[in-house]
Amino acid sequence: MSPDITPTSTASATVRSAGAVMPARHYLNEQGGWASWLLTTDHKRIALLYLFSITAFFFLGGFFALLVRLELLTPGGDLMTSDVYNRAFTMHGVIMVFFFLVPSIPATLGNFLVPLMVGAKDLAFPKINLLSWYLYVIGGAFAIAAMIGGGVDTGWTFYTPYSSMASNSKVLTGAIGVFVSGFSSILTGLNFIVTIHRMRAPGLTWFRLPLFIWAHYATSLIMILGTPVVAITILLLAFERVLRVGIFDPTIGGDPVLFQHLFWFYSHPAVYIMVLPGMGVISELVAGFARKNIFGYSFVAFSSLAIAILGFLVWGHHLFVAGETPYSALVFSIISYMVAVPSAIKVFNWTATFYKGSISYETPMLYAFGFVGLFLVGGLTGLFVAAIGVDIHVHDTYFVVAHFHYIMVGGTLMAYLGGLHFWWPKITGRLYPEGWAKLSALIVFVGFNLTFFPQFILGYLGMPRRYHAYPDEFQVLNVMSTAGASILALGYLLPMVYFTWSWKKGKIAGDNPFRAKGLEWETTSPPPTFNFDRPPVVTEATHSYAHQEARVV
Amino acid sequence: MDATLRQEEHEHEHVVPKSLYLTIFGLLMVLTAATVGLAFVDLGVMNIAVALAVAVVKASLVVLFFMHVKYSSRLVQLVVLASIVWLLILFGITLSDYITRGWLVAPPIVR
Amino acid sequence: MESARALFPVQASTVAPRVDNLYFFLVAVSAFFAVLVTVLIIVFAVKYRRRHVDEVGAPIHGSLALELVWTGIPFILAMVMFVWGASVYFAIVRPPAETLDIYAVGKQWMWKFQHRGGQREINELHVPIDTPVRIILTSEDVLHDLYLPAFRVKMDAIPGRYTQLWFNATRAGTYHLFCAEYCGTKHSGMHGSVVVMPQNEYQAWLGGGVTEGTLAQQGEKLFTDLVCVTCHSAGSGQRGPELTGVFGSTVELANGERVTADAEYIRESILNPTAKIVAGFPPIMPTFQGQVSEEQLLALTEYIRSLSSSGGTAPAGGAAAPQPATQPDAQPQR
Amino acid sequence: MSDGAIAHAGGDPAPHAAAHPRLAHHFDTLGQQKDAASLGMWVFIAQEIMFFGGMFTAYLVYRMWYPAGYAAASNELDLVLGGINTAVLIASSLTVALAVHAAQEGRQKQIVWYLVATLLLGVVFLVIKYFEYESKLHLHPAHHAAANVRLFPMAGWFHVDGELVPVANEMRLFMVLYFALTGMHALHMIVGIAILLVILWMARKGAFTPRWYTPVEIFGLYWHFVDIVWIFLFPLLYLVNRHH
Repeated sequence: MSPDITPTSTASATVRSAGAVMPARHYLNEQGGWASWLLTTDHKRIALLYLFSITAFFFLGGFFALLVRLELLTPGGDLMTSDVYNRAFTMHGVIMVFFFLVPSIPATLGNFLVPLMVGAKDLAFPKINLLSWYLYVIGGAFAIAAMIGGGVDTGWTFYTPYSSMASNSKVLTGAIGVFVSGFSSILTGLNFIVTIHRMRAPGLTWFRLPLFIWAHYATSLIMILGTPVVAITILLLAFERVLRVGIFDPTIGGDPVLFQHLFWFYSHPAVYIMVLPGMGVISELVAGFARKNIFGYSFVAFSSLAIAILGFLVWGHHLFVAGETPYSALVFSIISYMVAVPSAIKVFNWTATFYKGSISYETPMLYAFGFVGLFLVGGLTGLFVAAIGVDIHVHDTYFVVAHFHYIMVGGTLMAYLGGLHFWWPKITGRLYPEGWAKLSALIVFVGFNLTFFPQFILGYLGMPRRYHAYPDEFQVLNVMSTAGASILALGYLLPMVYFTWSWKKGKIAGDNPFRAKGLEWETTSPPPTFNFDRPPVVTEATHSYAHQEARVV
Repeated sequence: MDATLRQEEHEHEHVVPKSLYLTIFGLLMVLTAATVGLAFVDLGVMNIAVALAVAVVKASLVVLFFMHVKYSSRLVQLVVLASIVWLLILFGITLSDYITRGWLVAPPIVR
Repeated sequence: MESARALFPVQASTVAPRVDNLYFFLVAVSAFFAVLVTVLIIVFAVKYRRRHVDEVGAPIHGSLALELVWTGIPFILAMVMFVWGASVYFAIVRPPAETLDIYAVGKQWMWKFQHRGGQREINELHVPIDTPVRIILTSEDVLHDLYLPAFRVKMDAIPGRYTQLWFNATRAGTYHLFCAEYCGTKHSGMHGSVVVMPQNEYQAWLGGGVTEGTLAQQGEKLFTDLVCVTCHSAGSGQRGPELTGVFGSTVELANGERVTADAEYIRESILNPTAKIVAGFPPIMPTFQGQVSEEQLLALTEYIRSLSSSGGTAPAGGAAAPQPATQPDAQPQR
Repeated sequence: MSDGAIAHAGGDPAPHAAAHPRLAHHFDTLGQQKDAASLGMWVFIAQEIMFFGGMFTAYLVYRMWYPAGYAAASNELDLVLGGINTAVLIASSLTVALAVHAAQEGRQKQIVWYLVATLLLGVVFLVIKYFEYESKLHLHPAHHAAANVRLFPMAGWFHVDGELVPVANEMRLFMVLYFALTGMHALHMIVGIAILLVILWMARKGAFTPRWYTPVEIFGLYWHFVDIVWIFLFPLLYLVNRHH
């Protein structure tokens, strides 16, 4: 596939699709019918199955977020009862964390791209990949059953003894949902690790890999080593809830704080499950739209591993006021600060990559700019909560809420949307409408900041999170936040609409509309079922834009 | 790790002689008997240490010989090592909280 | 309420300015880097915008010097923040030797405060100005968290265990008091106010309430009502240990272990008597689990404590007499 | 990885037409496929280690807190049955290792026999475990009195000199952990036996050759892992305080 298959004309844009044709035969049209989708073992189709289910959960979680924000419009707690409110924010958290953010990028873009980027025909275990989607769906079904049955009111963190002894909501059903979906995540991670180790194309050495792959490798490590711990913890919680005797039960001498240790052993690294793939996406976007290899490639690559590993050692910073000892707190605080360093390395390297690049402003790049900005705020405010003295004050307030939304929504979701736009032509063979996309990127950025920036101020003022009613003086900032959330909702609905539209009606994209580098762009759009018509052989690093013609195919 | 290595690994599959398996089995049985026997001797705090040490030796024998890790690729050995290290991280850092709970910051609660 | 400031919370304790100074430092560092990176990106994005469709970026692979700089500087700054944060933290968690102790029990969904003089309050806490106050926390059901934003302090109340929090209020006034750990339906209703009063007003407030005697006296009554006295007194024929002087001392257990008799130990001995049997006594004490509330446990503890301090219970409102520091033995504590 | 590797890969003799019938479409060689499978199993075992690790962490924390309770409760477990089960499980590890050995050497009948032996030993383990559980779960009328003691009377009550007395809380913690750990282990045994039945069926049909016996090997890894969990459970649960 030679790069000049996409004709070029004007100087300002790179997206050209005039004259491009869809390949006659590709993974989307080779087989038809429901069974061909529900029983598929093709990683690309499974990625799409994930995309649909994850999108559904995203909007469901978003619906609950809107309920929460609407309630907080007034201080009095007058829209719904506190029980309903508690269920709304819990379902928002459970759905967004376990059914959207954790699988978001890995299970969709990762599933689609990892085999393409390493030049393989599929993931190492295609059937296990399908199984992982079914586990996700079963877990999701439990979550929805819990929701229909009246919801869960424990907060997404399921802290004992409230969850095990006190709550009379559908904790068990929700916990089973989380437990099952955890195994979906584990199987995805297992598949990625084996694929990246064993299925790379000839010549694709570790240091020629796209940074997306490095990020997903690091993510998979966390999925494998962290997820089982939360799975067993949730199972022990269920055990305790059913039998009324359990190992976290303070009435028989158990320690509720032990639950928090075990829970956060996974759930803190889980934040990196969410954001590392996003960083991988951003590295691809920055390289692709600056037409430049990433500055300090090996530093960016190893910083992913460093984040994954150090990320495992910091969970106790969620327990600074939970009764953990000051000595432990010191250890967790200092390691938390160390995680800041590899994150900073990434941001500086991305910035340096722009230097002497050839930068264009297509939508994915706008999302990349947005990601860097929002991740910067999220990461820097991480420094506040890692400082134990300050965390004592802001812990469990809206400051923390704003901080992690900047990382998990500002970071992950921006990267997810950016990546979706970037690889949409590869996935569907068609282009998204650029104008609408740019508009929605702008709306998302503005709406996001309006929603979450006031929450930093609210948090420092002392407004605790998970509050149904609040003192009057916090109202102005809450109204701003709710206004922002409405704008944000519009920003998320727009892509949903135009992506759906472009699925059938978008312009034919051609194999490489952005003239980006990487094995995924060397095959047709959409790719054939087994990805490459001829097995690729690699002779240079992925982002070698400076010698365009050097690649041997 | 690429095609060359893969092929070699496959072609030179290490077949462990049957007698080695039987020897390992014998050792495991002896160690099981030893750990039960030692449990009846009062060694103070060393009881748990001895019991765990024997268990670690037994597990290592199974991993190295029955599971062929001694003859496996570096990567497999790394996976084994990594999971043990992570387990120790889970134990060690969690216990760092529990162990230091005796050392409360002065003055202790309600003195 | 005085904490009603638009953008910044009122500073009403000795640690509040220390927390805020660190906060301002963090804001400054963050703002610097945020502006730096944003400006660089905007400048690069404009200056190196794509001018020709075939243009590619310059093949710059990296610079070890730069990598070291932007690894080193963040690392050093991070360590400064860590040390600063830790020093503020220790000021927050380490109370001075002499404090005015107040007990707090979290319960779905209210805060119950007990003063040593016997006064009780719900969702309202009166404290004197310029006095180190220590709140000893526990919970009757689920996790709660006592949060006093004007003082910049917060601590979880954990069932089955005592935790503590201290502050020294510097401004008279009424401030928010929140539950900051999600605890169920009326979590947001579990908020109230802390009233900081000048010393004379505080003394007047203490005298104004009707009490059933000091907390220790209430404990003594319980001690009789629950017939603890039958076994735990000098003439009881050694069915149970006599309790005078026990509090704060080191107790030898039947299995040879030695533990310090602190509040946790007293609590465990009442609720789970067989867990730690004092050497020389039979394991015959029945459990009082389900029969005494956390508040009653605190009263009993306060009574047992009063049997150890020579001057009896501390006068109401006065700072508690500091107990002789005992060895922080490595006894298992929760 | 060097250029030599690329050259070699280019000359890889993997035309699909002549491929081994067991070679999946997305692999180049049987060797690659086997390596992927074995790495996959090892990664899965890493996951399993962390899964059990959560419970072991709880075990450690409470052992540190309640040494006396652990000691007393541990002595209530049946050392003879636990010891026999340890031997049974180690023997089953041997037979499964020998099954892999037989597969490597292409002895079809031996594969089947060793797998049958493994199956029997696995079943013996579970039967013994059943009787152990049964004796602990036996419901005494007196238990009904205790409100929060439902399925686990052993976790709430205790037999001393012919009389039932309430068990100290920390002993209950041990018993809860005993049931959680051994229960999860037994569940893994049951899953293992289900997989074993499938592999046995394949072995009877002569599916395994020295070139392709991946399922036997992968199953063996799993079975050994389950054995290793027990190797740790045995001293931690049964041998806490036997010298008293």
